[in-house]
Amino acid sequence: MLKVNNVEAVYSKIILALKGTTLQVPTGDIVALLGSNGAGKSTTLKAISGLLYAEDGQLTDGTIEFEGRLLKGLTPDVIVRHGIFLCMEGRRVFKDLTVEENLMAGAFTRKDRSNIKKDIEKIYGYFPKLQPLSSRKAGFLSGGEQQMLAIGRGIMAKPKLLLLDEPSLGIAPLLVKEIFQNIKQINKEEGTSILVVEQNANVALSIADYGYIMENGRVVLQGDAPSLLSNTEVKEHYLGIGKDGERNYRDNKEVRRKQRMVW
Amino acid sequence: MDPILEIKNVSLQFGGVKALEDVSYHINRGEIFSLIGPNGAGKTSMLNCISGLYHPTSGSILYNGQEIINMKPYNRTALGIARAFQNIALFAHMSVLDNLKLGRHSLMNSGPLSGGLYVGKAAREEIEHRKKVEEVIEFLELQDIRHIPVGTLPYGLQKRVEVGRALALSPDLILLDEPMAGMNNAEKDIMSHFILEMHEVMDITVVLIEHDLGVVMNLSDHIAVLDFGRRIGFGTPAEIQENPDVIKAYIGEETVI
Amino acid sequence: MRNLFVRESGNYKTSYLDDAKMFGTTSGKVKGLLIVAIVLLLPLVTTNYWIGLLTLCAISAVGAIGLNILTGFTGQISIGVGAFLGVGGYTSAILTSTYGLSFWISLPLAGIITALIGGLFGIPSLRLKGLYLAIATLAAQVIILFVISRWDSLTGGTAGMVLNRPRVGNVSLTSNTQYYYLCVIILLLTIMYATNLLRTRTGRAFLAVRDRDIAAQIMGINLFKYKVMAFAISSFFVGISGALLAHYTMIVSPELYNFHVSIEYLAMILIGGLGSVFGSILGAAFITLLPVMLGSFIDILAAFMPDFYQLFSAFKDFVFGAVIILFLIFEPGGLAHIWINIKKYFRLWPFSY
Amino acid sequence: SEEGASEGSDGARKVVVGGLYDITGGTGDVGTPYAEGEKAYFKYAKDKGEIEGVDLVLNGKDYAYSIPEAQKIYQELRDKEKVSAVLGWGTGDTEALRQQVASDKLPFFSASYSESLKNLEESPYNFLVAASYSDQGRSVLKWIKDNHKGSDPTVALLYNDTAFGRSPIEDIKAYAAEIGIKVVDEQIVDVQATEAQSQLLNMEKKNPDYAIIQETWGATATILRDAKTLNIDTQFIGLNWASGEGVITMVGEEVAEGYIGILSHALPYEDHPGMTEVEEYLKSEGKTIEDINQKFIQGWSAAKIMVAGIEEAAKKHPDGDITGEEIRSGLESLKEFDLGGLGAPVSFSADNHTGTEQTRLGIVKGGKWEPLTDYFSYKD
Amino acid sequence: MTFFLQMLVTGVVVGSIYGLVALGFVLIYRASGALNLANGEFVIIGPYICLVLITAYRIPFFIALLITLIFSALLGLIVERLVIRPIQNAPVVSVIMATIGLSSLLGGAVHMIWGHQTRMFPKIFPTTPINISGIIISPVYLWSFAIVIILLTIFLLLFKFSKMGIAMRAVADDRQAAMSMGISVKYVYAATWTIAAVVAAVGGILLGNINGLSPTMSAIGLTVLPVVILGGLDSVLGAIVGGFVIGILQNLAGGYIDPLVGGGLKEVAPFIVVLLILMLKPYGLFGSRTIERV
Ligand SMILES: Nc1ncnc2c1ncn2[C@@H]1O[C@H](COP(=O)(O)OP(=O)(O)OP(=O)(O)O)[C@@H](O)[C@H]1O
Ligand SMILES: Nc1ncnc2c1ncn2[C@@H]1O[C@H](COP(=O)(O)OP(=O)(O)OP(=O)(O)O)[C@@H](O)[C@H]1O
Ligand SMILES: [Mg+2]
Ligand SMILES: [Mg+2]
Repeated sequence: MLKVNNVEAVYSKIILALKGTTLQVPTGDIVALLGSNGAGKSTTLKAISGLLYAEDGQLTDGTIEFEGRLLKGLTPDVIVRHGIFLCMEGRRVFKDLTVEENLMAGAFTRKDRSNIKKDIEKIYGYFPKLQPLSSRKAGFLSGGEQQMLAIGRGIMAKPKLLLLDEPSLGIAPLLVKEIFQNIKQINKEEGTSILVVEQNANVALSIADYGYIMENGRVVLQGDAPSLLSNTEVKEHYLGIGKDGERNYRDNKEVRRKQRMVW
Repeated sequence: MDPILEIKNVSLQFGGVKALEDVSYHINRGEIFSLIGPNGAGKTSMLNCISGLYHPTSGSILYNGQEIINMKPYNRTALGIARAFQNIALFAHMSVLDNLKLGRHSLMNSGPLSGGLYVGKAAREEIEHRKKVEEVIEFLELQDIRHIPVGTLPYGLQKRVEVGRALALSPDLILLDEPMAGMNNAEKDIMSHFILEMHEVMDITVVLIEHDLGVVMNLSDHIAVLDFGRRIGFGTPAEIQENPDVIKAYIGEETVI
Repeated sequence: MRNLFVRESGNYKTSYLDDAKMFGTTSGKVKGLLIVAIVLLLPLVTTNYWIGLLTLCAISAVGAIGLNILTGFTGQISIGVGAFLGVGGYTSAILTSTYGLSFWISLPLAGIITALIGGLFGIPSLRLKGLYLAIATLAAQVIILFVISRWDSLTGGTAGMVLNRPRVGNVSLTSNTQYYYLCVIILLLTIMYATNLLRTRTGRAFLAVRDRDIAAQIMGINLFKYKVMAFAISSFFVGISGALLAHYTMIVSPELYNFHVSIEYLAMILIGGLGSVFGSILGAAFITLLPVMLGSFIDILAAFMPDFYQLFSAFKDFVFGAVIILFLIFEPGGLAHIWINIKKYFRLWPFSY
Repeated sequence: SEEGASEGSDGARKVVVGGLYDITGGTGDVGTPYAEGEKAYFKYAKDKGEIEGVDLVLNGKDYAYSIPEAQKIYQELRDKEKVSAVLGWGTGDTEALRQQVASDKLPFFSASYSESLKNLEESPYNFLVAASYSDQGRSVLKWIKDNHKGSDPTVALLYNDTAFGRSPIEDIKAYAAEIGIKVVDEQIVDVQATEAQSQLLNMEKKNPDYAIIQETWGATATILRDAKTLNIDTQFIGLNWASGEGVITMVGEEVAEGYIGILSHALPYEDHPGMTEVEEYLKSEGKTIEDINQKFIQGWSAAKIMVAGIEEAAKKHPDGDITGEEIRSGLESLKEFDLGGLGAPVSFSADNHTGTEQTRLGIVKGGKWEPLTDYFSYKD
Repeated sequence: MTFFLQMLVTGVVVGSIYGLVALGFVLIYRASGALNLANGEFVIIGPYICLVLITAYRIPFFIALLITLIFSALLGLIVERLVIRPIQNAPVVSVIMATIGLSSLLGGAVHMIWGHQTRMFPKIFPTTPINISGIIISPVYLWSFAIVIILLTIFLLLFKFSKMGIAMRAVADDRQAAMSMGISVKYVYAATWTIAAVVAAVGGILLGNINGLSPTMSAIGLTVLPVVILGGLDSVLGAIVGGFVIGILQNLAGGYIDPLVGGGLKEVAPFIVVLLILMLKPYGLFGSRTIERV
C-alpha cells in the first residue's frame, strides 16, 4: 500500500539526511524500521507524512506512493485525510490541552464524530494510567504518560497506515510489551497497516512481519522478522546480544574502549 | 557507609494527585544509585524535589547532612548537584561548547561589569574554564561537534551533550533522568561506560533513572523502586530482582534480564 | 504561551552569538578599527544635514543595543522604551538645567537612574512572562509619562524643559559635527560592552533565561536576578541614549516619548536582528533613515503633482509598512542576517572572518 | 532645490520658506486645510509677482504631529533646503524647536499661539500672528463679564493634558481672579476620548454658567455631544481650535446650536475685503469657497504676514541673499498690517513679537457660524 | 447614587466596545500566539467602507453592514495570505513586527483613500437619550452592548462545541504536531484572521456611530491592550469581562478620583490596575497559564 522509492531528503538545503531510501509497507502488515541514531528513520517518516517542509527540509529525489497515489506536494493535513497518520518522535503532545482534548485532536479528521466518545474510552482501556488524568493538561504528564497519550492520539485517528516513531521511548518494560501487543491487536482488528521505527529491536521484530535496517540515510539490510532476528549482525548491533550473549560492563574495560570506537 | 543524600518521608501533591507519598531512602557517596518504577510513579518528580524545581508538601532532604528542602534550585547547583533532563533541555541554538560553559555558570563569578569590559577576571575566567570544559568534551568524545549548534544534532548525541552539560559542573552528585531513552543497545552500552567511568574515574555519585533493566541491574549499587508515588522496594539489584512487589508492579514475571 | 523567540521547527538561528563576537576575534578587531576610522572620517566628506541624521542614528543605536540586551538576549519584550528614554532625558535635563551640574556628570547619572527605575519596573518579570510582561512594560511607560507630566515642580509638566549642548572646557558642542563625534564615541563604547557581555558569563546566562528558564535555573542561574539585571543594564543604555537625544534636540517634553517611540525601537531590533549587537545598529539606521528617504522621494513626486501632496504623505506610511513586511517575509533573520549572507558571498573580503 | 537661498529663475533672488505640516497626524483634520492655505498664498504671491525681484518658494513637509519627526524635518529644511524662515504648526513641536530656530536665526510662525512665545529672551525668533491662547481666554472672560446677566458668572475649564491644552490655563485663572470671575471647576478630557461623561457630571456638580474649551475638534465634539445627552445647560465656549466648521459637522446642527467659539480668522462665506484675493486664487484654481474652510483662511493669513515680512526685508536689503535675520527685522517693521478682515491686523517691533491681542467670538446659528463680536482686545 | 449608577452604566457600555475590540486580539493570539498591533486599523477600515456604502451608494444601513462584514472578512483573508502565512515559521516576535508594519501600511491606505477629515455616520440609531430613573444612556450604547453579548455567546459556543476551538489551540501550541493531526494550519489561520477582522469591523462601526470616523480612531487598538491582558490573552470570556471591568474602572476613577488628583486618570487608571492585578494573577483573570515541567 505504501511504496517509498529511493527517496533523497535534505534539511535547510545542506544536510543530506536520506540518500536514496527504498521501502514498502504491504496492506495489513506491520513493518519495523530499525537503525542507530541519525540514521534517517524519523526523516523517512516525516517525508512520508509531508512534515519535512515544516522543518525546512525537502525531498530532492525519489517518489512516495500510497495506494497507487503519489503523495508528492501534498500537505500534511491532506495526507492524514488520505489515511496516513504519524505519531511524531518525542511525544509532541499539546501541553496546553487536556488529555481528553489531545485525544479529540487526534480524531480531528474523522467523520464519524459520534463514535469518538466510545473510542476515547477504548484508549483508556489500552492505557488505564491515562483514565484518571483525562482532565489534566497534557504538559503536566510524566514522560511515559505523554508517550501513551501520543500513541493514543494515533489510534484515535483510525488511519489506514499508522506511522509510529519510537513508541517505546521512555516506557516501562512491562508496558512496552503491552503497547506492542496492543499495536498487534489494532493491526489485527482494525486492519491498520503499521510502520514502526524502534530502537528496541527485540520487541519491534517480535510483532513485525518484515523489517528494514537503516544506516546513515540508506536501507542497509532487510528481510522478514525471523530472518532478521537470527542475523548475527543484527544480534550484535541492535539486539545487544554480545557474542557471549550477556552484557557486563563492570569488568573488562578494554571492551568499553573497543565498543566506543564503533561509534 | 556515609550517605551523600538522605530522602526522609518526602510527599508531594498536585491538587488531588499524590505524585510522591512518604518516600524515604538514602544514597551513599560514590555509588551508582538507580530509581526505577512504572510510568508516572514519581521518579522525575523525585529528582525535581532534589534539584529544587518542586517543593515537597512534607518531608526533608539532607545533602551532606544539610537540610536543603527550602533552598532555591540555583543554590543547590552551587552545592554540586548536577542534573540531566528526561526531555532534552539544551539551549538549542547555542554551540555544544556554550552549552557546556553554561553548565559551569555557578563555578564562574565574573559579573556584568568585568564581563562587559572584558578585563582581567572575566577574560582569565573564560580561558581557564574553557580548559575544564574541554576535559568534558574529551571525556564524552564530543570533539568534532564542539562548535555545532546542538539543535541540529541527532537525538542520541543531544542526550550525550545533555549529560556533558551536567558533568561540566564537575559535580559531586549527578542526577540522570533516562539518559539512554531512545538509544539502541550499542549506544546504551557506550552511555553505560560513560556513567561507570564518571563514577569510577571522577568518583561522582550517580542517581540514574532508566527503564532498561539490563542496564540498571548491571550498573547499580543500590536501587529504589517507586510505584504510584510510594516506595515499594529498596536494596541491591539482587534483592530487587527477588522482591515480589517489584516483580509484580514493574519487572514482570518472564522478563529476561 | 510558546517561546516567542525561537522557531518551532527543528532548525535554529545560529547567528546570535557569532554576530555578537564580531569584535571579539582578532580579524574582528581589525575590522572594528577600520569601521571606527571610517565613522570618524565621515564628517569630512558628508554634508551637515547628513551628519545630523547620522547623529540621530548613533543615538538610537545606543538605545537599540540597550533594548536588544533586554529583548534580544534575555527574551523580555519591552514596549516601554519610550518612557525610559524620557527618564534619561529628564534626569539629564533636571541635573544640568535645574541643578547646573556638568553634562559629563549628568550623562552617567542619567544612565544609572534610568537603570534603577528600569530595574524597578523589571520586578514584575518575576511573575510575568512573554506578552503579559510586554504589556506590563507598556503600562510602565504610561505611568512614568503620567508622573512626568504631573510633577510640574520637577519636570515643568506638559510644557517640558529646555537643555543646552554639553561643553568641553568652555566650548559648547553646538556644531553637528562635534556632537556627532560625542555620540559616535559613546556608541562605540556601547558596542564594545555589549559584545563582550554576550560572550561572557552574564551574557550566556541571559541567553539561557531567554530559551529555557527551567533548565537555566538548574545551571545555577537565579532567574529573577538576571531578569532584573537585564532590565537595569538595558535601561542604562536607553537612559544614556535618552540623555544624548535630549541634549541634541535641547528639549524634553512628555509628548516626545510616546508609545510610537517604543514601537520604533522594537522595530529597530526586530528589523536589525534580535540578539545581534551589529543588527541593532543597522536596525537603528534603517528605521531612522527610511522615513527620511521616503520623505525626499515623496518631495520629488510632489514636485510634479503638487496637488497630491497629502496623498503622498500618507503613501509614505504605506510604503514604510510595506517595506517592513517584505523584510520579514524575505529575511526573518533581520538585517544582521542579510549582512552575514553578503559576507558569505564575498569570501575574499579582506576583513571577513 | 539643493542650493536654497541663491539666484532663482529669471535672475530673481530666491527665498525659501520651510513648512511643517500635519497631514497624517493627530491634528490632520485641521492641519491639512491650514497647510493648503499657506501653500495657496505662496502660489498666489509667486504668480502675482507679489515681491519685486524675489522668487518665493514654500517648501513644506508632513511631520505627522510627531515631535521627533518635526526635529528631523527641521534639520532637513535648515541644512538641505537652506530655508530662511519657517511656518510651523503644533504647540509641542514649536516649543521643541524654539531654541534651535533662535540659534539658527530663522523666523518661525506657528499655528500654536502659546503665551510663552511672547517672551523675547526665550524665543527671539518666534512670532505670534494671532491672539495667544491666553489672550483668547482673557477675551472670552471679558466678554462674559460684559454680557453676563444676573449674579456674578462662574466658569469651568475643559482641556487636555498636553502642552497645547494647558498652555492658557494659568493665565485664564489669573485674569479671572483679576476681573472677579470664579473658576469653579477644571476637567481634563483626552484628545482621543470616546466619552466625557464622568468629567461633565463632575463639572455639573459645580454647575458653572460657562465652560471654556481648549481642545481640538474631536474632543470638543465629544464634550458637546455628551453634554447634550446628560442635558447639561452650561454655555460652552471654545478657543480657536475648538471652533470652526468641523465641530458642527461632527455633532450635528441641533447639538451645535448656540455653541460659542473664538473665530480668530474669517470664515470663507463672510465678506471681507481680504476675501477678494482668496476668491481670485480659487478661481485661478477652478475652485470655489465651498472647497475651503476657516483653517484655510488661517493658513493663508499666516503666509501673507510672512511674505509681507520678506517684502520689507527685500526693500531694506536690495541685493544679496535675504537672511533669516533680515526677514526678522522686516517682520518687526510691520505696523498695523491689514489682513483685510481675514484676521486681526498685526504689528511687530524689535521688542514685541505679539502680533495682536485682538480676537473675536462667533456663535453657531442654524448650523452656521456667525460673528458674535468684532475683533476686540480684552484690554480695551 | 444616580451619579454612581451613571458612571457604572456608562462604564459597562463603553466597556462592551472595548471588549469587542479586545476580542480581536484574543482570536489572533489563540491561533498565532502573537499580538496583532494592526487591530486598531482593522477597527477603522470596516466603518469607512460601511460609510461609503451608505453615503455614496445610498445603501440602507443593514445591507451596507452585511457587505462591510464581507469586505472585512476578505481583508482578513488577504492579510493572512500575503503577510502572515509567508512568515508562519518565523518566531512570534517577527509576526508581531509584521503586524506593526501592517498597521502603518493600512493606516497609510486609509489616509490615502478617505483623507484626514472626520466623517459622520448618518444617524442610524435613535439619538434621543433613554432616561431610566435618572440614569441616561444614548441608544447607540445599548445597541453595542446587546451586540457584544450576542457575539460573546456565539464565540463561547464555537470554541466549546466545534473542532475549531481545539484546532486553534493545538496550532498555537505546537504547529508541527497540529499538522500531523491533520489540522490544516492554513485553514485555521485564515479562519481566525477572517473572524478577527469581522469582529473588529463591528466594533469600529459601533464606535463610528458614537464619535464619527477619523484615522486617529485606530488608537483604540492600544487603549484596549490593558483589557486584553486583564482578561487573559487567550480567553474570549476574559476579553469581554476585562472590557467591562476596565470600562467601569475608568469611569469610576474619572468620577471619584479625578477631582482629587486634578484629572487625567481616565486614561492611566487601567494601566495601573492591570499592573497590580497581573502581580496577583500573572495570566490575567481567565488566561490559561503556560505549562512548564521537566
Ligand atoms: N530539523 C533538522 N535540521 C537539520 N538537520 C536535521 C534535522 N532533523 C534531523 N536532522 C539530521 O538528519 C539526520 C537524520 O535524522 P533523523 O532524526 O531522521 O535520525 P533518526 O534515525 O530518527 O535518529 P534517532 O534515532 O536519533 O531519532 C541526522 O543527522 C540529523 O542531524
Ligand atoms: N507539575 C505537575 N502538575 C501536575 N501533575 C504532575 C506534575 N508533575 C508530575 N505530575 C504527575 O505526577 C506523577 C509522577 O510524574 P513523574 O514525571 O514523576 O513520573 P515518572 O516516574 O518520571 O514517570 P516516567 O517514567 O513516565 O517519566 C504523574 O502522574 C504526573 O502526571
Ligand atoms: Mg528519530
Ligand atoms: Mg520521568
